[in-house]
Order: sequence, then structure tokens, then C-alpha cells
Amino acid sequence: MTLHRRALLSGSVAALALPNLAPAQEAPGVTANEIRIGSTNALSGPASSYSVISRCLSAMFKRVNDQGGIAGKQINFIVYDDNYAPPRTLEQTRRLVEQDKVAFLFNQLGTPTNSAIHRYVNQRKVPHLFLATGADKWAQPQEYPWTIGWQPSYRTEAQIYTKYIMEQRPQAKIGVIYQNDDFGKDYVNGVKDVLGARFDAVKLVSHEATDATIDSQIVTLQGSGVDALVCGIIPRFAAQAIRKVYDIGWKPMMFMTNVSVSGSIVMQPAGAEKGIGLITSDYRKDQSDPAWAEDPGMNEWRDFMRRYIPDGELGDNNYTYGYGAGSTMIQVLKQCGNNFSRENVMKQATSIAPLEIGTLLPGVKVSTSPTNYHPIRHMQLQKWDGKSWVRFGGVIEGANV
Amino acid sequence: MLLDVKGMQAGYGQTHVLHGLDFVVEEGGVTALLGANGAGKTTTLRAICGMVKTEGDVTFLGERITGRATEDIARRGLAHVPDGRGTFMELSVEENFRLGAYVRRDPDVRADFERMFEWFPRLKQRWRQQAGTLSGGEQQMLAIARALLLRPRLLLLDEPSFGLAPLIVQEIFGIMRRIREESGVGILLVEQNANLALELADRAYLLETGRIVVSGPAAEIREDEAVRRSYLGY
Amino acid sequence: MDGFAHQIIAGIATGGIYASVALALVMIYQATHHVNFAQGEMATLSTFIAWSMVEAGFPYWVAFAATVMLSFLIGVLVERLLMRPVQNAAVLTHVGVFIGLLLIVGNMTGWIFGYTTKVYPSPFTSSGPLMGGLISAHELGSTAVTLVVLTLVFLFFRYTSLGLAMRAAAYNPRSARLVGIRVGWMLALGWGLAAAIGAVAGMMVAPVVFLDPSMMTGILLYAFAGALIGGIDNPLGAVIGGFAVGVLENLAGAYVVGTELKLTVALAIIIGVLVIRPSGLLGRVVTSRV
Amino acid sequence: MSASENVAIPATIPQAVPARRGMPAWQVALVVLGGLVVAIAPAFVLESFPLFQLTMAVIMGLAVLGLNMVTGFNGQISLGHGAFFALGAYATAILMSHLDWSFWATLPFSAAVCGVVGYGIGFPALRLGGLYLALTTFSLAVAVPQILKHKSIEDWTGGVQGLFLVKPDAPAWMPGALTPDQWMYFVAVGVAGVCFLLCWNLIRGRIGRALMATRDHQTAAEAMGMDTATLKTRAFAVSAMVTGIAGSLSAVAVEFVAPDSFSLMVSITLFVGMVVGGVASILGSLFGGLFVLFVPNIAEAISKAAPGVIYGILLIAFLFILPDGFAGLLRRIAGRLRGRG
Repeated sequence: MTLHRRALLSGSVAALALPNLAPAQEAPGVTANEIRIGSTNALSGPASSYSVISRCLSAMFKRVNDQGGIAGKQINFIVYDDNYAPPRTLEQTRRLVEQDKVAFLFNQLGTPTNSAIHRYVNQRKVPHLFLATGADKWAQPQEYPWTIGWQPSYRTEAQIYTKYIMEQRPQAKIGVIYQNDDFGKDYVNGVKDVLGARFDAVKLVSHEATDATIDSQIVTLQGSGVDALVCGIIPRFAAQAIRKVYDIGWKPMMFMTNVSVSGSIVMQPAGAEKGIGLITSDYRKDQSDPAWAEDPGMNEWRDFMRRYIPDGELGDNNYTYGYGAGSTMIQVLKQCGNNFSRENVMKQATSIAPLEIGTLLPGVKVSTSPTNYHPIRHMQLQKWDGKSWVRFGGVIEGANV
Repeated sequence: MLLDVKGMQAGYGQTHVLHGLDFVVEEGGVTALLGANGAGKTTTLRAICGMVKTEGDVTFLGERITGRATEDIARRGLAHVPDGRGTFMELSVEENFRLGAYVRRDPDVRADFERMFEWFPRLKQRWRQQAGTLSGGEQQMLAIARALLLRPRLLLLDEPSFGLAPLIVQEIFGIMRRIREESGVGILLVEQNANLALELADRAYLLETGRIVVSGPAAEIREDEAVRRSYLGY
Repeated sequence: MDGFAHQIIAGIATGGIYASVALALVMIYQATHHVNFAQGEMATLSTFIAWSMVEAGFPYWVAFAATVMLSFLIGVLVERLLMRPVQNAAVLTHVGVFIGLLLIVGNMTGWIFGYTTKVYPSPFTSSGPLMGGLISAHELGSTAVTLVVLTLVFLFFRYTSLGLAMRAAAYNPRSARLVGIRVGWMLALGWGLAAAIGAVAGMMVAPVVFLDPSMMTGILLYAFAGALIGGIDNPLGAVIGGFAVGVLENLAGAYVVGTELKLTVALAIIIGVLVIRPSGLLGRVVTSRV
Repeated sequence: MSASENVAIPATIPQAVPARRGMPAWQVALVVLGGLVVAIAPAFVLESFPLFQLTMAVIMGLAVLGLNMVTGFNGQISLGHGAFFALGAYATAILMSHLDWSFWATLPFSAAVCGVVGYGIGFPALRLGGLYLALTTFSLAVAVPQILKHKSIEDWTGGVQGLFLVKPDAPAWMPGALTPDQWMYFVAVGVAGVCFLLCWNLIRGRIGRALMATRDHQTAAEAMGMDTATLKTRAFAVSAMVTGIAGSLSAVAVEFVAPDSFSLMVSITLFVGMVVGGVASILGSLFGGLFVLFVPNIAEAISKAAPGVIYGILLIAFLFILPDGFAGLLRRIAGRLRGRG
């Protein structure tokens, strides 16, 4: 190995700086004073409201760098725009891996987009970490050992809702309205996981992103006697659904994906009073909840926002999301010691001992193992009271499938 | 003098069709422009009202109009019944009438409608009908009526006999004779049927490959055996 | 059968949206004989302009009127700047400009106003739910607005000489010039009116589907289908066609092809109508004798 | 290639492309050799990522060529060629991942499927004039993803998840060890090269003249005794076939197909590529392919916030300033140089 001599040299420098004496290896994207990390996000186009996540992560790495970096190395976080178009994601990811030679990929946005590179990164054995998507398919350690998600998957979320329905109204007729894509179908799968054979009685209705309204679907669901409704739909349609269900005087037990529960984007447009009783779930602390006004974890986040993203919209929960994902990433880098080889990064990413993060709800911990690729599996239910979301019950764990 | 044309050149793209025409149209009479197919008759009319790229001097009512937009020339009182008639096929006869008088703001429009019905009684029967459903002769009448409703000083007519049965042609030329007597509008008539045109016209010009080769009073040209044989072919 | 009736009523409510956009399409067709692919995006931009005025505290109808006028100007400007220079070019060039316009306006709207869903208020409110909540006060009100616009459009084209001149300019620009019509301005006016009607449609649609930059993408196709059913040069037909598409779409989605293929239903309508009866089911067949 | 408006009667058009007629054999050989070097060199000069980009540009160029065959040369405006691109991609992906066919075996099949579907679409297209055809194909482009993920064909298409497939490996007999990226590049260049040659041959011959005559003066062409309906439907078939082959290539180059990859933007991109490269230009299609691949990056460099706006502005700018695209620009420059020399 010709790498040996250089490894010794950098190792000895690192040894002065760090107590961890694990031998450094020459690894792609890692130099004596830099670790290159790549990501893609929709910096422009219809999904660009999520680009604040990248902004948050960049700021977090800046904070790390300001504090001396990781193992004496500065983090160089490169984010490219993929416009939320899968072929473009592949192109940009190949640019990151082959041209910029990043050490690994982190928190790329989107389900269809990450699907397009799923195979590529696993063939290349590039860690594809903590993706910004709740699809369940990132947890397949056997076929795709290099890919891991972060947030509770949509499927886990649907499992939790179904568990709750079974507990509250075991005889309920369940209906699911979902967008006809990976995102929506995860909700169908989650309900199926819990119901097993009883799933045949569930009324499934899909809609397309190009539909003008989903009134027809709501009418169909009501007409088939559904009294517990699970919704896997994006914000514009969520607002429509909440309003329509109320307007036609239908009162099912209604669950809304936590993708579409923002007060300003969904609940106000639908009509705040029309959503009373709506149930969703979260694993994050809601920054507007007075219970967390003096919470040390949230104050750490607020302090970060004040110093690094002073013009950031504090009500945007993409920032608390980003903070959680970023904290997890930094923990993994710290665990790596001085060995940032792709193998070791992946090894550390899949062996996180239960980790508490300031922006996550008490009882919700990040933990992974070589067989557990679901970093977050717990959520707490919350109900809309006409003004804000009110948590109730304890944290619930997703089903084991 | 109604229209005075000096050194008019015109053509399409790189091809020149007219090579310096000089002619005049007097007020209140009929001037005929004769010539074989491809001599440049239609192009001459188009050039006068700015539908093709034109050089030279075209003076209408003492004002130079070369290079002006077609609609501006029309608004000055120059009406044109182009080849293919230029009626609005998709619109009703009534609407075609209203369009004919589109630029007029005077109160006599209604009276002019009545006058057209007098000259073209057939059109009154077809009042609500779509122009595209009219017979060829009726369409030609509509085209002329539409042009006259502009209350023009000069009317350009491009082959009014084209594609029509002889009886209809007779009828139309009969009406034109009336118009000439009753309205006082000057007419520049392009016609393949020289015999017919010369009967109606006061003065005539003969066009050959973009140049005027003969000019003079219509009666004289009609009598001139040599001209008839070499240019008019009858 | 109760469900069936509900689907029809819900379809009529959605159809009102298609009808208003279809009307804008017919408008621009009457005035220019073009089908503007960017019509939906332009209407969305107008609605965002109205939204920012409402946000700034202007009363609803003031913002409404100002937006309609501003949109008219934008339409005129677009025609003058983008269509005029290629007026005599091939259809391909026109299509190219429409596509360019679609990209520019669509992306600009998102860039300026962001992509998150916004609420646009409705001027119509009711004390209680109407028809069991299947139709909202807004949907009734906006249908009324569509009918008012339709009536105005009809009267304008049928009885005013300007309306007649615009139709003439679209049918036969050469002859229109010969009767003294300033064809260039008629086209610009047509674009302006279409943009104004599009703005009205956008402001009526937004409270139902919620405002975001891609609000019109799907709607535009359903509206095309509606306009074609009714006959692309027939404003009344377009409105009826719009309602018909709304109902058809719901019934087909709920009982026949499933909700996944609603858009494909619209596509089938478009192809079917164009192939079988291009003048539309209600349009008049233009016959001509030579 | 821009047959001037006055050429009404195709039979009188002189034999096309006289420029090269007088060229001595050694010069032809030199040109061919130079072309080969230019085509082969990038595989060994470029690193894997730029080589991948170039591969995609060649594939997009081929897809644009397909569009050009029907829209550029035959005047039938299609805004829905993304549908054929998707069809070709899916045909290859399904055969490779479900039936384990080799990539090469899928090519003729995918071409045939696209050809047949294109031929079928050609019939309704006959009845639709310019703008209506554009409108209908535009609607088709919007509906494509929804059709692709429909549950009735989900077992084959993989539904919203799509399908993964693998690039063909370089055959063992190839000298030197080619990486899959290098081999993919040669595959794309080879297949595209053959298609370009065939299309060029078609266009410069009798059929090409008939296609353009139909575009410019349909009535005159009919009066000449041409069967314009047959011509137009066949043009649609050939066009769909070429774009479909490009789709097949893209499926293996990207190694993934999914409904979201074939949105309206694909069709728009192909249209933009055609306009910018040069309407009714064979070589222009290749420029178009390069443009659509690299311009998003350029647009992003100009405006990070709204590259789409820049994209639209570029399209309109080309229509206004260079209506015959890059190819027209090159022709003009070449003409000027020749005039001077």
C-alpha cells in the first residue's frame, strides 16, 4: 500500500490534536484539513421551500468549523440544485462523487430523486446518509446497506395512526386518501402492516398531483361509510380535505400526515376552526408550543438560529428538522475518530447509541444498528384545538414488520 | 387627380414584378388596367394599398402614401376588393357590412346600408347568413358592398368576373355601371376580360411584364386593331 | 344513488373552475386564433399580484379591479414585445414563444412569491353550508362571476364594433386591414382581454384549490378539454364544456377508470373531440363555398 | 436545409448537398478519420463524470433528432416526444429487468414498439392542424407520468418505484479494459451515429424532399401525386422510433426509469433542443443535445434562484435572433468564409 506513509504522517499530526488514536486512512473526500460532504436539494423550482434545510445544515457545519472542525478538519459541505428532477439528481450526484470526490452524501432531498441514485450510490459504496425524505424504502440494510434515512418513515407514521385507531375504535371502518406516489403509498403500506388480514376492508382512494380538487374523492370516502380517515396528501390538498370534510358535515376520526400540518400553510387556509379534532404526530418539538419556551434544547436551537441564520423564519419547522439531522451527522463524524473512510462512516452511522437531540420530543431518540436502519421510530400524537397542536398520550413506537 | 403613380416598383422578396409604372386615375371615372396573366396587375393594386414592399411615388388625394400601412391608406378613403374577394367568410353578411363601415363615425352609415340593398337586393335576403355560405356571385357583391361602405374616393377592383358564370358577370357589371353613375367614386378596375372592361372604362392602361405598354381612352384602345391583336388577344 | 348525485354536484363545482379558464382560452382564440400554452401561468401570476395587494391591506374589490387592469396591461405588453416580432413567422415559432413564456412566467412567479401554499380570500360567504356542503358559497359565487364574464364577452363580441373588429382581425387579417382595422392593436387587445379574463379566473379558482405557482398546470388541460368540447370559438360552449368536463371527470374517476387516470380522461376528450368533431360539440361548422 | 418558400415543386429541387461532390477521396477519408477521432477521443481523455455528461448529451441529441424528423422536416409540431422517450426507456427497462434480455436485444424491440405507437398516433395527428397537434401532444406530455404509474401495468413498470437496470458491460474481446462508463459512451455514440447516418440518408434523398415539400406546400405536394397522409404517418413512426431508441439508451445510461423522470419538462427540453440546435437540421440536433444538457448548468450560474426563467429567455432569444439555431449560425459563418476564400 502506497497509502501507508501518508497515513502515518497525517496520523501523527492528528495524534497531537486528538486523543483518539485510530489510524487515519487515505479516504475519498478527506484531506489533512478537510472533509468534503455532498448533497442535493431543490434550490429552485416547486420544491424549493425545502432548500432552507440545506441552508440550516450549511450553517451548522459553519458552526462546527468555527469551533475547530471535526478531528481538526474543516467540513466542506457542497449542495447542488437538482430542481427535484430525478435525472438531474443523478447527474449532480455523479458530479459530487466523481468530480468533487466527496467523502459521502448527506441529507439529499426527496423520494423520487433519491430513488434515482439509490442503486448508483450502493454500487459505488458511497454512504448515502440521513435522507430528507420519509419514505420507508431507505431502510433495507440487506439490499442497500449504504443508504439510510432519518426521520420516522411515512409508513411508521401510518402504523402509529392505525395502532391508535385499533385502540380507540377497534370496529372502525378505515379509509385512506393518498397521493399516487411513493409518499402516499407508504401510508397505505403502514395501515396494511398493522391491520394484516383485515386490510381488505379498508377503502383506498388516490389522487394525482395534477387534480384540481379532491372533492370527488372525499365524497366517495364518505359515501362508503368510512369513519376513520388517514390522509397521505401534500399541503394544498390537505387544506382542501380538511375544509371539505367539515363542509359536508362529515365527522370521521381524521389523521393527517405530518408533512401537511403547518399552521400557516394548511390549517389557516383550511379554516382553523374546521380542523378542530384533526390528529397528527410529530417527533420534533414545535417551536411555537409555549411548553418549550424555556426548554434548554430549544434554546440551544434558538441561539444557533440567532447567531448563524439571523434572517431565518423561526416558524419554519424545516429548521428544527435540519437541526436534528445535522446534529445526528455531527455525532456520527465525532464517532468516526480520525478514520473517515467510507466504510467507517457507514459503520458509525449504523451504530448510533440512543441519542437525544435538543429539537426532538422527550422520549424520541435517534438510534441505529447494522440491522436497524430506522433512526427514529417514535412519535407522539397531537390534536388541533383550533389554535395550535396539543400533544396527548405518550410516545408511540412504529410496528415491527 | 385622384391617384398619381410615378415610378412605382414592387415585388415579392428578391423578385421584382413591377419595373417603374407611371399612371393616373381621374376622379369619378373608371380606369381599367389590362394585361395578360402575370403581367403585374394584381401586384399593382397591392402596391397601391401597401400590401407589398413598394418603391416610387404613389400620391392619393395629393398626399404621398407610399410605404404607409394598409389600414392607414384604407382610412384615407381607398377601398380595395382584392383577388379572392376579401370577405369575412366566417361572419354574417350583416357583420361584413358593419366591418365595411368600421372606420366611419358619420351618422349616414344606416342610409348607406339601404343604398347597398338597392344596388345588391340579393344581399338583403342573405342578411343573417354566414358569408361563406353565399354563392360566388353573392360573395363578389358582398365584397364590393363591403368596400363601398368605407365611402371611398377610390375603389380598386381585382378581377370581379373571376370564376363567375357569364350571367352573373353581366349582372355585376350592370350594377357597377349604376354605381359609377350614382356614386361618383373613382374606380381602378383590373380585369382579364378586356372586352368587358373596356366597355365600362373611360381610360385604360395595358400592362406587360411589369411595364405599361399602351395607355389612352378606353374607346380608342377598343378600336385599335393592332393593340387588340397583340395585347388583348381577341 | 346518493353518492352518484353527490359526485355530479361536486363535479359541477369543480367544473365551474374549468369553465372560467376555458372562457379565457376561447377569448384569446377569438382574438388571435392562438391557443396560449402559458395562459394558466399568466393567470396564476395575476392571482399572486392580487394576493399581494390583499395582503397589503387593499379591499377585495379594489385589488380585484386593479389586478384585472394590470393583467390587461401585461397581456398587451406580452403581445407587443414577444408576439409582434414573430407575427409572420411559422406556427412553430409561435409555439416556441408560448413555451418560453410558460417557462419564464411560471418560474418567475415561484421565484418572486415562493412555492408555499397561500390563501386567497373569497368575496362570497354564507352563513351555513349549501346543499350539504357539496357546493360552497364561493363556488356558487364564482360560477355567477363566470356567467357574468361570459355575458360581457358575448355582448362585446356580438354587438360592439371593436369586438367585431377583433374577430375580423383574427379570421382574416389581410381583409381586416383593407377595411381600416389596426390589426396589430386588435391582437394586442385580444391578449390583454384574455389576460384580464384569466386573472378573473385565477382569482375565482384560488380560494378553492389554494394559491401556489403550479395551481393551474392541471386545470389548464381540463379547461382545454372543456373549451374543445364546446368549440374553441364559442364562449358559451366553452363554459358548458367546462362544467361537462368537471362532471365527466368525477364520474369517470369514481366509477369507471379510477382516480389515477383523471387527467388521461381529459386527454382522451381532447383527442376525441379534435379527431371526431374539431369544431366542438356546440361549435358551428364553418362552411365555405368558393 | 431551410427549403426556401418559393420551392414549391420538389421534383425540380436540384440534387441536394452539392458542396461535397467535388471532394477527392483522400479528403473524404480525412474527414471521416477526423470525425472518428473526435468521437472516440473523449472516452480516453475525459474523466468518468464529464464522459457521462457527454454520453447523455449524445443521447439527448438523438432524441432531438427524432423530434426534428417529424417537427422540423415534416412540420407536424409535437410537444409530447417525451412520451416516446419514456416508451423506449420503459421497453428496454422492462425487457432487461423482467426478462433478462441483453441491452442490444431490447433495442430493435423498443424501436419497433415506438415505431408502431408513433405510427398509430400519426393518424389522429393527420386530422389536427399545427396548433391543435401541438396542444394535443402537450396534453399527452402532461399525462405521461400518470399513465406510466397506473396500477394495471404496475407489475411490469414497477409503478411509482420505477425499475433499476444495469449498463451493458464491455464485451470481453474489446482491447484494453474499458470501464462501464467508457463502454456506455461508445454504445451511445455508435447507436446514435448509425441513427444519424440513416436519417441523413433519408432526408437528403427523395423521401426527405417529399417530407419537406409536404411541410411547405401540402397542396402542391398532393397535386404532384404524393401521398402526403402516408408520408406524415410514416414520418411520425420514424420520429418516434428514433426518440424511442434515445430513450432506451438513456435508460441504461441512467440505470433507472421512473414516472417522475418523464415529466412535461422532458418534452419541453426536447423542443428547446430542437429550436436551439436548428429546426430541420440533422447536425443541429446534436448541438441541441449538448445545449439541453449543459444549459441548465449555465442557467444556474446566471441565476441560482430561477434557472427556469433563464431557460425560457434563452429559448425566446434564439427564436428572435437565431431562428435557425446553432446549425444556421454555423452555416452562415461557413458561407461567409467560403465567400471570402
